[in-house]
Amino acid sequence: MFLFIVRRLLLAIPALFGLVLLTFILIHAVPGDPAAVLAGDQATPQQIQALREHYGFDRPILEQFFRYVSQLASGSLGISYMTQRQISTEIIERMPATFELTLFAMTLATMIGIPLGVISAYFHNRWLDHLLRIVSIGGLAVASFWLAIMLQFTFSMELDLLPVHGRLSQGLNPPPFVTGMIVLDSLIAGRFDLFRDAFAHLILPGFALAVAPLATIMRFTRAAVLSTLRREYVFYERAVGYPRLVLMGKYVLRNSLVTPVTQIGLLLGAILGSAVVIEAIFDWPGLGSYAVLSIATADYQATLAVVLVVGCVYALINILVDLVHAAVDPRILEQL
Amino acid sequence: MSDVILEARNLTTILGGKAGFLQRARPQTRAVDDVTLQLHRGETLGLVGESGCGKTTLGRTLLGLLRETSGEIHLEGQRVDGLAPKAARRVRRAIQYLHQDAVGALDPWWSIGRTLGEARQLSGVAGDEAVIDRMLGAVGLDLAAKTHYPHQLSGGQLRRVALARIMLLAPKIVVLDEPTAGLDLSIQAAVLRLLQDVKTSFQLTNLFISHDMSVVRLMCDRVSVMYRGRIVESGLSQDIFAAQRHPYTRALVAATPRLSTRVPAVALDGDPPGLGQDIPGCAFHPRCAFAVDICRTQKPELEQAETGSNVACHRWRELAPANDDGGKQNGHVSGAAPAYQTAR
Amino acid sequence: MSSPDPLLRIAQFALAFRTEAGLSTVLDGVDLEVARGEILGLVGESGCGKSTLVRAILGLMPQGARVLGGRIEFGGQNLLDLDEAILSRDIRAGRIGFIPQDPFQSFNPLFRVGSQMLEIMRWHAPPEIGRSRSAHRARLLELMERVRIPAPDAALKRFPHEFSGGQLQRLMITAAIACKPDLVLADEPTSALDVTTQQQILALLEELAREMNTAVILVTHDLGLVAQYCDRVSVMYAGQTVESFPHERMLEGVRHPYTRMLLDCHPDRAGALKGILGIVPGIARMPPGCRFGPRCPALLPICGTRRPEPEMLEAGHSVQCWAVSGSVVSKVPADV
Amino acid sequence: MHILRLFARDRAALLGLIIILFAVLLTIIGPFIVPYPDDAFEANIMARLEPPSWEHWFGTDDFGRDILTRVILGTGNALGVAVGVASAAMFVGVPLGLLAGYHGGRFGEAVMRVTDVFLAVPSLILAIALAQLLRAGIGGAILALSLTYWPHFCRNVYSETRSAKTATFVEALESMGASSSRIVFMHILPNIASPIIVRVTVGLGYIIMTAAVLGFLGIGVPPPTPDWGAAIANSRQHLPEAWWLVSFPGLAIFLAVLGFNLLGDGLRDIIDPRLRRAR
Repeated sequence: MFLFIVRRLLLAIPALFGLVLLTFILIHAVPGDPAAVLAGDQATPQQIQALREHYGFDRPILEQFFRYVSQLASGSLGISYMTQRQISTEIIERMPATFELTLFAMTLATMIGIPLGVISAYFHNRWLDHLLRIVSIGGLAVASFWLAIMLQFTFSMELDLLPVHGRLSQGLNPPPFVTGMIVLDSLIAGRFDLFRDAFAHLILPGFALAVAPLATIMRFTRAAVLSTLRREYVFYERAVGYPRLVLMGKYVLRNSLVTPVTQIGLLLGAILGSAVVIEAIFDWPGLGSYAVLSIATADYQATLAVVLVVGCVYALINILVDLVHAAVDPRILEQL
Repeated sequence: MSDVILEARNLTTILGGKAGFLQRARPQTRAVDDVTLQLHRGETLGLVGESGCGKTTLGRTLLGLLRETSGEIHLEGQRVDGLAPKAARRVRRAIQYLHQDAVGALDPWWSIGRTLGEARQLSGVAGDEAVIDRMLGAVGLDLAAKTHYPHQLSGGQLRRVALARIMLLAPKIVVLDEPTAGLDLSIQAAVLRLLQDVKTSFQLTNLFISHDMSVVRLMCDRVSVMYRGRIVESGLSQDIFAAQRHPYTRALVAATPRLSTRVPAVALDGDPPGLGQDIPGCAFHPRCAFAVDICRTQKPELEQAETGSNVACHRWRELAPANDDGGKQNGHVSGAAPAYQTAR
Repeated sequence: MSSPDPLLRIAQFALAFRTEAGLSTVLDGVDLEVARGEILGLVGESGCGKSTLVRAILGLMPQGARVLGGRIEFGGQNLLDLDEAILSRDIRAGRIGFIPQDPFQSFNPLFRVGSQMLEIMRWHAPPEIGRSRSAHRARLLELMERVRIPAPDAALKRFPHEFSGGQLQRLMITAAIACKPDLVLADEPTSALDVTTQQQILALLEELAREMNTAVILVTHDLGLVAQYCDRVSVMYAGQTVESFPHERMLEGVRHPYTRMLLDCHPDRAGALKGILGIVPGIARMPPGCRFGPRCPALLPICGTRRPEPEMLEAGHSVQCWAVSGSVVSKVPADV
Repeated sequence: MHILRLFARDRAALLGLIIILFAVLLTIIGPFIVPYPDDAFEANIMARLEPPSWEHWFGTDDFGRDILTRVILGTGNALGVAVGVASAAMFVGVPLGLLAGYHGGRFGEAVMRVTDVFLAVPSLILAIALAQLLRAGIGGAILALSLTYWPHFCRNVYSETRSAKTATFVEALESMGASSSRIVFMHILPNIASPIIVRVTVGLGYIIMTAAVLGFLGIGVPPPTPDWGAAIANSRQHLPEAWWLVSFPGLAIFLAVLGFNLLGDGLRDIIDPRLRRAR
């Protein structure tokens, strides 16, 4: 098992290195002065010149690449044009907010998606199944950013039920930092008022982000249950008289969850992408809104930093997915 | 010696074992282990054994799809070994292969006519559409089949198309890989009849790979029994079925369901060896009732017994050959007496 | 029919499947009897309905199948009257055991073999074996010893993919007889196995059946197996039983044209390469009357219109063929 | 044709087909039937932010431009970008995946390592980063999306090819001496064409969605060309009063993507190997 983890980490490194290479090439392949590109449109000439020395753009391309990589390796993702602070510190500050949002959305999607998937498989080809399938195909077609705005418009602006943006109402200061996730930290600190307020802020963005993975999990679970029901061992388990409840509840469900569980891991990575837009709409202070901000101010260094960080998180998630898959299905262990 | 059309000398093929980039290496197995074998012109040689004994691997190595690890292959007197699959197939055009999965051997998106046309094109043989029509007739299919697609024909018909296709390549030797596996009795009989007729009318030599001893007894002139990559006993079909010397051959013949004998004593215990475990000495010793110390240490070589059969067992002289009374009523059906028979 | 009160009696059982072309009778008035402790070989070519019949006994019929008529009497009850819940609770595994064709597909890959076998005993173990899990476990270990599974204690904890085909099938036999059923249905139990393993399995099954006085229905397409292991044989063609006879009469005494031609196709027979002209009719286009008519050399005008009644020739030998019952069979040339 | 009969039975797929055909129709005849053709570019401040009415079925945006016109013209751009990206991605991905899948070895490994790089990051984030770096514009957006999606197509074709390569008929052809190019292009390609078509159909919907996100973030198609994403972006400041500004472009995206999803699902069932027998 440990050998497998090491091997997967080793496999992830060339992919990430490739990513660094790709971004480096793109910066240099773009016409115009790389320093200007990196510094961004609003940068002052001095800053561009400072960047040119910093990265040594006048030096041969290979040497520049090694400086770029060594700088990344040393953990410094460059200086943010806007805040003049180390990008890496800013990213670390903002990560917990993104995790809180994405984990909440995934939990929502799983808690609703799997049961609905099982139900629509159980009522195969009857009206409930068709209804749920329309809902799931519709869910996949809804643009999450449009849904976010519509939710914000109806629930916040019109009905004023839920807060329009941010993680906490004005005037409330966050609970002591434990996980960085306000909802959890406030529970740990026993501050239920903070918990209620933070949770209220989380609902709309969380739901907007959860719709697409929810629809996908529903489809995968339905397909998994249906394919399990066609298996020989389910026929055998009926032939030897397993009571219906035991057959469906214990065996068919357990077999059907193998694929959806691995899909949830991959979906976690995918919604990191759509989180970028949702955070921007709800001013959710996570990596996403940071990336959108850096786009607006053409601060390429910040955008690339976010891409690399998300890349690393994505690689870790994929390894985790394989571990979960191995834990769920004993046959996988042998192939690792 | 009669006209030996194909010969293998000390042929060995090792499968698995290549460690991919950071992947765990699959266990190495000697699927074909030091096999020496002759195929005489016009005969049907049976290669028989249970799953995992290497008979299919041997067939594909002789064909050239698999490259042998060591040993020589002589086709019509010329050395043809030591070649990558593509080159090997070009040099060994005289050998063709009929897949066990006849349905899968045809591209589902191509009509039968186009598939056969492609085969004729690949063969480089001159002749027009008529060649295809004649071949369809030879395998008992009507010409209307040409416009059909594989999924519109039955398993039996597809088997005939697959045979017609390789016959268009004008082979001298056809390797038949389990042609009757999984078939019902009536279809099996029709398929065996088809193979018999085609062999006679095109003067073919067949390598008949099967796990079913009763079919081998019916179709083959000579038989080689394989266990764990090695030939443990070989000889004329009548001799082998009349008197088996190697303990494994005895078990195989005894275990084959017969119409006549009632519940036979269990001939063999234990399970066929898994891939990868290397068994010292004679690979059969863990399951052999007659195993002694030498069997556990030294690999037995094929020796010629007085009846002309060869057997690879340290104790074959001491063990009285088992005879098989159940087969009395079976006449040997091998068409024209093959020319080699005189060279006992 | 033969013995006074058979363990199982199937009378004129007819079953239809729903296909695009409407309902088609897959089993057309089947008659079959099994005495206590008797091993019956149910033989026929692919698509003759032998597997469908055996599964129908356990009430395992595909969706949309409809029973057109007939009875399946077992232990004084007509199984067709019982609904799935009663069948599953009272009959399956407890009184009728089941051995599937491919053990690799029939064992659930995600559960240990021990827990799957214990699950069967938990619901169907007879009182004399005891209610407790340890009593069931002891019973399993005793049987596993008997079927020569190496290190049974450790084997219970292993997963299905860690066994060979032969060992798994021995575990299937253990599971089938663990609850001391009166009848075991074996659906082509060895067609996925090698010849030598097949012999071990069938010899073992025959030995255990004799010892426990359990009746067995062995479904197979291999006439050799039936000749060697079965007390009586019943031949089916295209959903109809054509002939049933004690095994002694197998070589010379059979009378139905199809049985005789089928036997002639066996490689052990001299005229083996003749085969049978024509092909088995598809389930949507079943010919009226005797379904072997179109391919039968002894065809009479009546064969195409009415189905022959089953006729008792000698003790335990019944045949359904107009040519035979009208003692016309002698006109059927010997080498037909 | 047999396929059409199968289609007719699957109502959902039929609905998908109708939506897509309608979108294509709009793309072709759109510019001629739009009520206010010049609204694609000029503004007329007078008619600013009018709610839906008989003159402007969908109302007008903050520049007074007729939203119905811009949504219809937007269809053309959205489809154009999607088809452009898909064909570019397939043009690179399919041959690479095909050859890498069939030949494997070092070339196959190399192709897979390169696709790993692009697949190391969620596709939306990569698209955003690339779009920003390539300085947007229609060409930039298409290039950014193509760079993001070719690896997905390549990986799909690679796995389809590898599984098709193990089919018996491929080995039979190899043993008959057929050249590898003949096997790859005349046998493997037709066999994997159907699963690829299903992937591309669903992919088109996904690309439209991503292009809309780029438009929303302002790094997609430059204004004033009509773009659904951009329309939604600049409608935000006028909420909650001008509700129609955001609803109609959003619905357009929803319908277009829904059409491709339904069509893709329907094709998958029709082309499913089990059903292929009924080809």
